[in-house]
Amino acid sequence: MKLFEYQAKEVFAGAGIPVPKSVLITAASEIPAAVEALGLPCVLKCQVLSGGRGKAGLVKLVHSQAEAEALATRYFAEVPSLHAVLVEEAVAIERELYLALTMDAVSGRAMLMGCAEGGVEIEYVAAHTPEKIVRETIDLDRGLQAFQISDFTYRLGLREDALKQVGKICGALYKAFRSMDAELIEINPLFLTKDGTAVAGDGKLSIDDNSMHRHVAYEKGRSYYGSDMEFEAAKEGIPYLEFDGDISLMCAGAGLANTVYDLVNYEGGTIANYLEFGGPNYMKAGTAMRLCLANKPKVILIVTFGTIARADVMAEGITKAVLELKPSCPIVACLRGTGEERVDEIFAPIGLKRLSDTEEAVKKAVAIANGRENA
Amino acid sequence: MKLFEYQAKEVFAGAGIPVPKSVLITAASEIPAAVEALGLPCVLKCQVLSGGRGKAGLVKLVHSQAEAEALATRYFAEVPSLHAVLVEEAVAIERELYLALTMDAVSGRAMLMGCAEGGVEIEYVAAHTPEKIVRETIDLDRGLQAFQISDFTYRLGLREDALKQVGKICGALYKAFRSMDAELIEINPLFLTKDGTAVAGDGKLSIDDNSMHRHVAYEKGRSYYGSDMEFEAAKEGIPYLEFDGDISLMCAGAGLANTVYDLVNYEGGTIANYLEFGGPNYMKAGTAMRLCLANKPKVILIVTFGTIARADVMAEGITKAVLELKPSCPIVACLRGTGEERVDEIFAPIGLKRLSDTEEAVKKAVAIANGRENA
Amino acid sequence: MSILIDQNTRVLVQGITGKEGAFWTQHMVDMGTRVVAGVTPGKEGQLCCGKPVYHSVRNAMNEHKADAAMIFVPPKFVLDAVLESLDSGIRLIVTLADGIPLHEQAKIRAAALANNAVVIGGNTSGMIAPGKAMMGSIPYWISRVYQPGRIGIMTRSGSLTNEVTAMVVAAGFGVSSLIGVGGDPVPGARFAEFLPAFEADDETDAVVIIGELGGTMEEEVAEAISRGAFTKPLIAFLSGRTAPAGTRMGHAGAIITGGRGSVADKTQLLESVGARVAIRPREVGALLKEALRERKSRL
Amino acid sequence: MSILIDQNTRVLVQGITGKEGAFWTQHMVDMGTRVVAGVTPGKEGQLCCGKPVYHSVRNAMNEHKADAAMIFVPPKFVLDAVLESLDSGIRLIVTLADGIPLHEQAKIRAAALANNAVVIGGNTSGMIAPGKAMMGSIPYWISRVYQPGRIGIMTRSGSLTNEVTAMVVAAGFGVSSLIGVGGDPVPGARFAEFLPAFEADDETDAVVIIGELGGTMEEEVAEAISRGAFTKPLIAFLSGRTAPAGTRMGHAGAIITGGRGSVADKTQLLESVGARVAIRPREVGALLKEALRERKSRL
Repeated sequence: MKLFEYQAKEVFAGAGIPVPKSVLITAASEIPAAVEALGLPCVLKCQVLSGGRGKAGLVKLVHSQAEAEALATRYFAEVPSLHAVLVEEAVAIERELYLALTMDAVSGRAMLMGCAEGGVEIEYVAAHTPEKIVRETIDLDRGLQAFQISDFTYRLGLREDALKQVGKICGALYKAFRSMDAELIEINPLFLTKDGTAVAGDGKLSIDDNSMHRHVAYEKGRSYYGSDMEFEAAKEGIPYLEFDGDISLMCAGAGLANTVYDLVNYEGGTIANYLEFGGPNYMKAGTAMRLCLANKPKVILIVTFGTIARADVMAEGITKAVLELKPSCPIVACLRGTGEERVDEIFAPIGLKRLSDTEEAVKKAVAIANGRENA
Repeated sequence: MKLFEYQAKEVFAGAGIPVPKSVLITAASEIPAAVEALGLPCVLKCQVLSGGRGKAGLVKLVHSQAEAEALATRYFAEVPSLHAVLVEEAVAIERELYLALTMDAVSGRAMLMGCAEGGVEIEYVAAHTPEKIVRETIDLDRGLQAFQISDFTYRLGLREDALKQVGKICGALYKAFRSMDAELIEINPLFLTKDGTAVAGDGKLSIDDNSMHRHVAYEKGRSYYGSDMEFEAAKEGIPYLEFDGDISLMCAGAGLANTVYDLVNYEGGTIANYLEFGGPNYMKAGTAMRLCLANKPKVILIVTFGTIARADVMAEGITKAVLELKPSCPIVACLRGTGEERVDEIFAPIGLKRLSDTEEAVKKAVAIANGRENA
Repeated sequence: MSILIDQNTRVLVQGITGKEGAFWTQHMVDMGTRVVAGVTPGKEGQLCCGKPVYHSVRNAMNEHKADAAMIFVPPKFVLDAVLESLDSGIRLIVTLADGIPLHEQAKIRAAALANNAVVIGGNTSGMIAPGKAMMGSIPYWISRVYQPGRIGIMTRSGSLTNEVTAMVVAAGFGVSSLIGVGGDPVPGARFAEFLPAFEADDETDAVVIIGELGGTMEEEVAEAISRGAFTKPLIAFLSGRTAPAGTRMGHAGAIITGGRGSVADKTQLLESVGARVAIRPREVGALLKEALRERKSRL
Repeated sequence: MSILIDQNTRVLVQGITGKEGAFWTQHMVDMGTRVVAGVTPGKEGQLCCGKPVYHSVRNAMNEHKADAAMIFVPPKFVLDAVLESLDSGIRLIVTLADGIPLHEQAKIRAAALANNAVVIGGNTSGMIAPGKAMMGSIPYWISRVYQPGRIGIMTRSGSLTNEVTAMVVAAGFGVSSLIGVGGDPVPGARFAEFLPAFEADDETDAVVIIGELGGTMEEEVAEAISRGAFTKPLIAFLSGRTAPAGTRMGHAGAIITGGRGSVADKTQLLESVGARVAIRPREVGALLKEALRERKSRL
């Protein structure tokens, strides 16, 4: 679960990482109070989860209350599903750094990463000048040791007081990483201010989805999702991604779903949505189909090759869903695996014929979507 | 630092280990309120640090308020340096267990120990039926794992609910052991009550002296020591033990001090006190001598063989102390090591002659103490 | 010879009395896997699938020297179960659970490395040496997939494994050993670590890896080939070739981040060291034939 | 040959610029110890005792491949310093500090074991191979104690080491290697672990251990002798023979608990495996002579 910047900064502050003074507003009318509390100039930052907010104009420095009010009004009117704006004091910046923690899959250790150039897109740095990224791996049982922090900050090019301050932040960031079960925690940029202190300019924190039972205070409301349907799917625990195309995928297993996604693209089709109803969701055919139909696809393409997720059980669910939802678009179904021999019989009431070859099914779906074939 | 039972139980309660309801009293006049709060019968437990309180009559069950008042009055009047009595509810006991955590020097791991027979002297069990003691070592970085608790409690002979309850206590005890920097934490006995719950009947907790900077809330007042002089010595950071004999030891280094202690005994002498003024205390000859003189020894025996703790510096301190304190008893001084060649010259003003052989010095001190020789 | 397990491997099942544990243990036994005992705390003395149940792995190991542990416990107990088997000296462990907390995945991986152990999973259906032994929830009865033969298979996926392996079998091949390392971002074991065993296995002619976007497992395979740790033919099928960057495609690890992990990059790396990469599942069979023919002509 | 260190051992000093660090490093250098560099955070680029100072052990190790680390830092930083040297691959470490928190002593010991490293101390004055090298704060200039020779010495004490070693030298012997494992309850290294090296050292004829009440180090020595890991003469002097049970005699580890750790028991065990135990320090020399004579007559 990705947190909003203001939530990440709440975690930072709780861990002892300095953050700018700020006021979170949910309407433009709250600007005067915010400006009074923070002074001018100040920064308005849209609380959205997408990256590249700066480039998209969703973070702006304002110099007057009028300017702030106008900007906030525009943000709340124009930015899709914006629920809050963080108003922050402007910080006098001397230097910017990058600092992040993630998990290193190869070693099974946490990975502390830093770069003496913050603010910029770290992925660009990683791709083009990887030697500028300083790394330190951390044994999770033993924790981040003082000598590691000292060496890491030194390699970042820091000295004396700055080394100590950033070192403290590394320690606090690691504690937050562990206590939040984070997959990623990032300060980019970390400001070194003109008066010699280190302050988190931005904050990203993503909690591991498998650990949410330890973080029940975070409820993932509508504002965390790009669309109503993605929100719906998430509530059902169904992996679901929305796109602009014609073909709704209803597949079992991420790998197979991705393969079908690729094959559809190879064949010149387009994806309306990616949806997995395998694993624990294999009896949720009705919900899955409802989510697909909301995208008004030209065809629903079902591909499975399951074992515990039995083909016959999924066929029963699909049959029931078709009878209930009466989809107006055709369905192409390629079901294999345990119980596959019963599928045709189960499909009989809805007149669906089981295919057994994935490519054949994809080709058929694309042909239908592109108007070259009827169901 | 050894904690009193009531302090150990405060730690237990904070860690989630069930303890009997109790009231701590510092005067017999508080008995009525305690009895009202706890009901009858209840148990009066003298808060002293020495072991074997049961055998010494310092823990007693009382059945009436009058009995309680009489006992408390007697305790406060008769038990040396008693400052508090813990009044506890009486628990209906089904079984007693032993549970403790200490550090295992060989593996560098914590050692969880248990015995299905609690209450008895565990040292007796360890010496005579060691197979009855169940052990589990714990990696300090990784911590106590659930599977270890499950296996440990099973080996203790526990099953079902008792296994789970004692298992929870093991987990909590380990957390307390770590957070308190304990060298020993012990529940003996751990009651399994007739209504099926587990309750800590007694509690021992000893905090590592090298970790006291992390536990500054515990102040080691007079009540923690057996005598005023031991309290004084501790305040000075001087290792000091009081005995009943004639010869005050002032030695540098624990090993050498113990050796001199042995040699005095071999020669038929007796020890008035053990005192180390080596290491960081080698410039505290004055304080050390004052502590010795408080025991009215027949002779003070000084033995050192130091390097950083220079012989000449110690000799200077001794000379100054003798001039100031004017001890009425003779002094035997065997100083070796860095600067030893200057000692005789430094001792000149007080007429003391440096010896250079430990056994010779011991023999001389014993002879003086036993009246066979003058200084 | 298969790698890791065969009909002689003595398997201990942790969580044997649970619904999933009992169901799949029975299948493992039915297929011929040598299950020697099970563990469920509090159920010592019972029988399950005809096997004695013990309170703890230590108790079980006192009676049965098991070589491998099969773990059927819920995700949040997996770390403890893995540490318990490691504590008793077991150095081959399979865990299926989908949903192990990330930081515990990492601790499992670190513990595996520290103990020189192989921990396969989580988020997998396990591994199989068709006709010999199976640890996990693999539908060995689907004969158009789990046909014994001479091709080693390693996979990050579930259903896609069936899809691709069926293509291998359709091309006339069979499977020597199939290992599902699982779809978690920090799996206990990684593709490249099994290459030396496949290299040494005289019943394996070639290896197929079923990978996907994200992570570095395929890159590590390329690296292992480039340093000569594996010289037999290797065919890869990688899903997510057309996936948009920065979007997590199903598996938590299936995401292109920091410009790394794209299928295009993985393909280029693998091909640069002589591996063949199938664009579609159906090409795997043809590439296998081609690679084996070429190797034969070279030998 | 001495064990562990000699004039060729490349020593790195952690905490070199501190008062104690600079003082004893100079002594180490004066005696001939090959100190190659020092470490003090924030002081990279300085010189101390003529040696280059680095910010971190990693930085120092990039320039100087050290074999051993000498740690002069306050007690609460010792664990970190030990882990830092271990992290850089150093496997011989000496730390003197008295006052390391017990739980950190344990972590140091566990880290030493996990890394197959030797960590000597804390609460010791270190070790010396007289005439060759010294790591610590040992007064090598006291010639009636630190006389080169053919007797290995291991000790839990400080001043008592001078007392007993002076007796060894007075009897006409000298010291090959002297190792102070320190007086902490959980030292980083233990007597018995050095016996194989003394056994193999052709410049050591016999070993003297200077032990005390409490703990199990002397018992482990007896155990090592009984299983044949050490066959040369071994003489022990143990302090605290008349100490009352349950009283902590100076060192935190010097206490008889649970009926274990008495000097009487240790003596009995050691004598049962053929070691000789001196009751008084002055007897050590005579026992050494006797043992060496006996061994010679047997060979």
